[in-house]
Amino acid sequence: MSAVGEMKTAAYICRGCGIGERLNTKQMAMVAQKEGKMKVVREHDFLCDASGVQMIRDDIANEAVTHVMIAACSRRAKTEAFNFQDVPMARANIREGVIWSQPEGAAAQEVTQDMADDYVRMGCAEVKKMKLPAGAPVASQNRRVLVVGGGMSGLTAALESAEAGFEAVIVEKQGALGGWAAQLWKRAPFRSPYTDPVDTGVAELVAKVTNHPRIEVHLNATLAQTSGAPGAFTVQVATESGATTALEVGAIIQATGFTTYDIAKLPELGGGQHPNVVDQAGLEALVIAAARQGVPVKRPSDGGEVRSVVFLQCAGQRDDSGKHLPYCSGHCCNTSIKQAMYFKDANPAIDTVVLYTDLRTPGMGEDFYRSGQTKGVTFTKGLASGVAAAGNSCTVQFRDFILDEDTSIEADLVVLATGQVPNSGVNIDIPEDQQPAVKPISILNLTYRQGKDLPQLKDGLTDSHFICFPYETRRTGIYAAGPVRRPMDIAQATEDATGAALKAIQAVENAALGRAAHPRSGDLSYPIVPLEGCTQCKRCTVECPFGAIDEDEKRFPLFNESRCRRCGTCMGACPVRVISFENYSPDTVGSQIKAIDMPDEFSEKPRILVLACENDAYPALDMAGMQRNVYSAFVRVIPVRCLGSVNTVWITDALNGGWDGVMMLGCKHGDDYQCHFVKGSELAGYRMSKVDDTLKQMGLETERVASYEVAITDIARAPQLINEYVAKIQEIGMSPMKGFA
Amino acid sequence: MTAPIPTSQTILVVGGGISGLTVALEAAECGKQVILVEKLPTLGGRTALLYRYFPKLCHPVCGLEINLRRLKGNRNVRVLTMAEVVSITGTRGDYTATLRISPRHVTAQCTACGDCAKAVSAEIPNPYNYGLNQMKAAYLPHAMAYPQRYVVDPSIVGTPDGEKARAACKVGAIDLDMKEEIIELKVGAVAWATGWQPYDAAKIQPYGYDRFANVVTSVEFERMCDPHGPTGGKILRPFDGEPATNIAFIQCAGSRDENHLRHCSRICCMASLKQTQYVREAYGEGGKSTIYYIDIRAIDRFEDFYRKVLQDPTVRFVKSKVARIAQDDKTGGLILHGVDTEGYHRYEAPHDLVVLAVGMEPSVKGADIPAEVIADSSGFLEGSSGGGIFGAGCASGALDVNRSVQQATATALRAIQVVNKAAAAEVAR
Amino acid sequence: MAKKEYAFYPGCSSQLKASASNYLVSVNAMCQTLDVKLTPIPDWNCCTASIAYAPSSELSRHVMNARNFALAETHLPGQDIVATCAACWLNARESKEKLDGSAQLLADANEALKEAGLKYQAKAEVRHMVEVLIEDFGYDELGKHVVKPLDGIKFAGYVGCQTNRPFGIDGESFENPKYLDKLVETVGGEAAAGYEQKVTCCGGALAFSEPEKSQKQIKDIVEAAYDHGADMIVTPCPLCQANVEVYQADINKRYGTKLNMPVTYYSQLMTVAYGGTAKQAGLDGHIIQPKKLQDIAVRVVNTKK
Amino acid sequence: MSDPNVSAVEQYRNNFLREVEENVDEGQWVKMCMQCGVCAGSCPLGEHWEHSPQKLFMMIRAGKREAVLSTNSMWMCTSCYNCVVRCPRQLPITQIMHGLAAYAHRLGLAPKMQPTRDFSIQFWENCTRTGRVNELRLTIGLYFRDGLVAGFKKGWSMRNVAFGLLKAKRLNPFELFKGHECKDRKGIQAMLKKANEIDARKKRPTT
Repeated sequence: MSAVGEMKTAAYICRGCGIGERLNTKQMAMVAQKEGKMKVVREHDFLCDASGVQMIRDDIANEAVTHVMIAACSRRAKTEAFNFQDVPMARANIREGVIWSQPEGAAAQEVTQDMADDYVRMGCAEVKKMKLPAGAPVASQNRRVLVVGGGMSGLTAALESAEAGFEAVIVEKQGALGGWAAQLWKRAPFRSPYTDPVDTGVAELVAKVTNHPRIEVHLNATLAQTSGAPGAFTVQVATESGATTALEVGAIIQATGFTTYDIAKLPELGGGQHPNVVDQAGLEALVIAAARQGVPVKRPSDGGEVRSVVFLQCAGQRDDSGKHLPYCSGHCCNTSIKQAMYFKDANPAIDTVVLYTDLRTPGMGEDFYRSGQTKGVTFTKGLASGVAAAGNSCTVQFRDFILDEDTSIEADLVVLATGQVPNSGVNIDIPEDQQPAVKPISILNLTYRQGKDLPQLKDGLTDSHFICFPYETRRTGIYAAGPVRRPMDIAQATEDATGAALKAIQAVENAALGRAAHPRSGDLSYPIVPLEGCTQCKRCTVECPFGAIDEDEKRFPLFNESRCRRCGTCMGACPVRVISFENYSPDTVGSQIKAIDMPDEFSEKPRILVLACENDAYPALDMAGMQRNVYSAFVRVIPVRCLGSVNTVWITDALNGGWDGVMMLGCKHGDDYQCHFVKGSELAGYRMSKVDDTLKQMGLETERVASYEVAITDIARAPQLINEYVAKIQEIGMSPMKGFA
Repeated sequence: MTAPIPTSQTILVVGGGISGLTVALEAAECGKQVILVEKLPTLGGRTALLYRYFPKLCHPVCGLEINLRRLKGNRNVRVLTMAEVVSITGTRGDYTATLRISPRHVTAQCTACGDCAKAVSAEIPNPYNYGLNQMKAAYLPHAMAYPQRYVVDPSIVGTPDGEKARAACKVGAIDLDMKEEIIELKVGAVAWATGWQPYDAAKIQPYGYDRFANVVTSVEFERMCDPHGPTGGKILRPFDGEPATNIAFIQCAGSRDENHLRHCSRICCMASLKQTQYVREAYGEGGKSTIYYIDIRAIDRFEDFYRKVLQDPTVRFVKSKVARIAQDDKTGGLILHGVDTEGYHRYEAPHDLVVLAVGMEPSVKGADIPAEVIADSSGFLEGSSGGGIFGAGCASGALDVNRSVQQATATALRAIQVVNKAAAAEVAR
Repeated sequence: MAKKEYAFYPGCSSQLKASASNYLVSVNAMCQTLDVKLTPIPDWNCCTASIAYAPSSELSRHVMNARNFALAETHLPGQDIVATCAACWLNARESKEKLDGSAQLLADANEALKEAGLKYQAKAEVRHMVEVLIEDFGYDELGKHVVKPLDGIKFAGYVGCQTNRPFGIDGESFENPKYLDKLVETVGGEAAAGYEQKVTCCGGALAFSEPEKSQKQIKDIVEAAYDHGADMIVTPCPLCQANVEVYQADINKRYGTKLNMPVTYYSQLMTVAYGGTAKQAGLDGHIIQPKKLQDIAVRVVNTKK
Repeated sequence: MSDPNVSAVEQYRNNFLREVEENVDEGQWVKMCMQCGVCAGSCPLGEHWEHSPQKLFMMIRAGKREAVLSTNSMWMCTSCYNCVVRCPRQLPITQIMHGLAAYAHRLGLAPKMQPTRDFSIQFWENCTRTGRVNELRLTIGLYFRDGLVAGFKKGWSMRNVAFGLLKAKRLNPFELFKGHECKDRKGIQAMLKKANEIDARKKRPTT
């Protein structure tokens, strides 16, 4: 680490990969020195080579260089070589961004050189504004993992955390551990042979948990309040009596499971109409009761012998009428097969029919399906239209899809395979006045400004929106696991809980070092907010996609670093620009915008500012370069953490400074949004709609600011978009604002 | 990047696909030392070869970019590419892994400038497009390849082409004398994330993959639909290169079948549903997709996507396992013979292109690993009896990407538990 | 190569003046060249084919086959049973698998066999002549004996069902078996590539009981042979041969076609290629004359090698 | 001697699946079908089937006893084994079809004058009488199944085939009087008689 105080900047210009042949690197060096005011300026034939890297290291060590600007390849390339942990570094993208995206030959020489010179100017301007992130480790070091819910998922999460050496606390609202799994006679097999129902293993798991030295259990308890941040959560655990105990924890796993769909909502299928029509949970109860007495399962209506059982799959599920659950609960096919086996194993003479539309037994479940057939369970592809129950028997009316007829079967017992309804608490995205009549009870009771519970994705499920990142929640350090996240069976729930335990542990470790969590994992920068100047407009607190910002008693924004994901949405939102990161701020970008050499309006050299999402649009442009997809030399590209971090001041500065247009390339938004910070690109779109008025006031055409959705795969499309936009700007003509800056 | 010294507290991750990457990164971001071993020259695995994911139809390389950024910024992970685990000996907390590292013939000095590829003329079948097209024998696997370093194919070493490549490299990064290396590592736990391979479609004789040009596999079709794939995103009939607009998807091609794979491969239904939307993307109302299926297994939330496709007028569903395919030798057109079992309707349906939704076979074979690892009847790694070797992702079962990552995250914790205990033991000593 | 000996199971259709008598004639000639000794199982009986199922019981059908096995084991110990008829082979092999697979069934069968003074010891292997040619000789060896390559004749290799499914010839696929084509090439003929009807069913017994339903099959089989420019069809199965050959006239009547496609046996091709006469090759046993094959058969060549 | 059909109905009440499992060769496989339909599409005479094998299996599970046993569907089986080798559950479908046909025949429910059924019966009698098939008698037997006139008509329509075969020495008119036969006919008869006794003893369907 260099001595505090004195800043010494250095610029390094690479001549490798054809840069030396294509460009006048001397001139670039001159620019860095004269305009960039770099104290040290060096050129090198092969900068990423050991000798080049050593040269830089020596300067840092011996010349007390504190800030490094590298004009070479893209910031995405050669990261192992250009890896100087102890100084701020800016990288001017001369290879992918200039020589690879510009045509060779004299004709293009001048504008290509302009481009390279500007990127050097921008790099120098940026690095001077950068500080080395110090990181903000949370003071209090709570490393305990809180698990809400003591069912299969919760028990597993707690045990796995404890086995990794961490302390765990379980808060269970029931009087006993085990959850739904404890209500089961047996479970479907989860390893070979996939032939018979197996013991649930709940008792064993409960024993392990209760006897574990590192696990503490609170029964009949709920969370009255949850406040703080990863590494520093404080939860108030309330018992029935109302007494509360405060617990300090580092991370939270919400494993609150599900409630079975109310069969009374399925009267047409006999649900709630007749004792001989039960749901899967109801059947487990009957089987357990019978087993306790050592007798065969009895018919609820009269205790008579059960000779035939019909299982109706997807009861109140996969429903597109809007009346019932739209999704499939995943486990029900295997569960019905398992339950049919209860009967077949006890007495093969009992008829068991599973009525299904699509039998869903993925993976090794296929073996279990076969085993069911071997045991004589009949599988009929059909859909029940109604169940008429009278006396002691039920008549199931159904459409037989194979035999193509409407028909019926008699049964002593009808089992409705209803779905899982997640226990996810309050849907914070619904405004207070639109909340359902029967207000759901909050699970976490978060004191977060943005609401009491985890945001829900869909249908009450607190699942991640990201396929590659199933544990993404919008509340750092709080992870959902098990059926509350997504419908699932026990086998998947235990895997899920184990994964969630890892994420919780990781959150604790991150907080301890002041490191960001996914997707900017490891980032030590965090928002620095001098409150003087803050107008308490609250935009940052409202717009933070992760609910990281609360309000203090004086109604100033209260930042919780370990909840922050470093996207900069708050920075983009702040009208008075008091929010900044050490290495990414209104200034680091603003100064780049101001740094370029702006040609006059007669030069026929328009300048277009491109603000590109660093995760998708920027890599797309890099790869365009790698494939030599040419785009206009009039653009200057600045990568941003997220379009959500784009502050309108950059736009107005650019336009005032004579830029002819501003192009924003961000991720897809809407239902299938791609933005890794959830709302960033959407917010940007919203904010820019406001910019139009500003443009009009400045007497500028609204086309001068445009935003586009660009995917990382738009390797050919992105350059095309740029060229089309540049053409449009040339049509409109040069900005009248030039020369006034 | 300072390379961690392998110890009993190091986690070895075998396989650099999305599951292996996940185990490695999740563990490393918990502060653990990880060695990530990949047999190919690049990380990313099979997901990097997918055009889009179901159900969001987003692009897999987007997640790959994030994971690679996590990797570049993390000093706890050491990556070894073109490296295969030959054997593992020892016990939980104290394993010795023997690795074979094949020569890349390109050193770390490579700047990926591409001059070598320009210089050589020899071409080889492109494995990243399932051999549907050719690529230069000096190549960067794909635009997202990491390490971003070229490979010189052994086939041109010792040929004039090899020399041309060497001469073309301004930074002298090409070393044609590079030899295969065998190295040994001491590690505490192992995550086996070697993924899956598509079932050999030629074995499903009635569908004539080995006889009819216009019968392709789902993984090949995926490449075909990718704008960066062998056909530039055009859906063409291999027989004559004409556009294929009437496309059949045959489910359970190899799966749920005692003659082939006994298990259900889980992903195929969703993959075909997704691919019908590629057809729509390419032809709008002009395209026609027909899915021949036994059961549509759109598990849990995926039901939404199934519903969406059901409402698409360009997509038809036929509940039938196609009996056989016949080819018109003149046109290359295909006739599917079978019976729609919903009410017993025979069909002789003509199609331009048939996509076999091929099943998932675990690629865990090859290496010599301790007996403590238990595999199920299909060869997926079920677990480890008291050991420290764990299956991750598709090596552990037929999983989609989302579940693979979920499972891999769990596996990371299991590995951490092992090395933490090893650490505790060492402290005690 | 040393002489090879097999317990021969000719089957009903191959007997003198039976529907496939010429098959037997050519097989004998072929075996002579290959130095194969076929000793008919003494007093062998019918395999009950695939059609006798309605009035018979499973056991009674297996017993019929077991009798042949027992006879072979007694009189021709240590020799593999070789059938030339596809149905004989399939039914014998199916019985053998059942009997060898179930101690109970075996005991029952032997209890019945006792009445005929026989006992099946589950020793004898059941094989088809094609297996013998491919596995005990191999294409190269078979090719060595060719003195008259069947130049200029294009054969549609019609495999049919029962030498192919459910057991099939080792290493061949059910949908696209190649052994007939390979045999054709071995004797210097041209195999009609991509003959897609090679495993289509000729209708089997139904060609006889339900001609109007099954003749379309035969029509497809023959027409495809024409489409691929074949001069004649070659098959390993006597029922296929009979059905595909004898009904062509009937089909022409029914469908107004002009089918006149000779249908031969692989053994006839080999006999001719090995220098045998038309008579030795049983070429006089056809309703539709395999002209081109007969021409080669009568052509005189110097057989000294 | 009671009507086998009536007693079967009494014995199994409405559980046709169990009846099939206990009385039809390979019947225990019926429950393993997963209704993929590959058998239905693989059958060469498929278009002549009233019900495909997979559908028959479903009908059996649905207890459609009359419909199953009285259909002529399974009599359409040519024993080509296409369905068997393609079935993803490896059901011996050919054998099940034969078994169903045989069972229907035993119960007297098979369609009257079903030609393949008649052929089957004649073939068995023909080949067991002497131990070997007498092709001429078999043919004539089948031709004359619907009476003299029809027989002669049929014979006449096939005269060319007959003459052709005659000329090719593949048909022997004297077979009408004495054809090929096994020496130990007694042994064969005794052995089959015993097989029947064993079947009867084991309450298995007898010949």
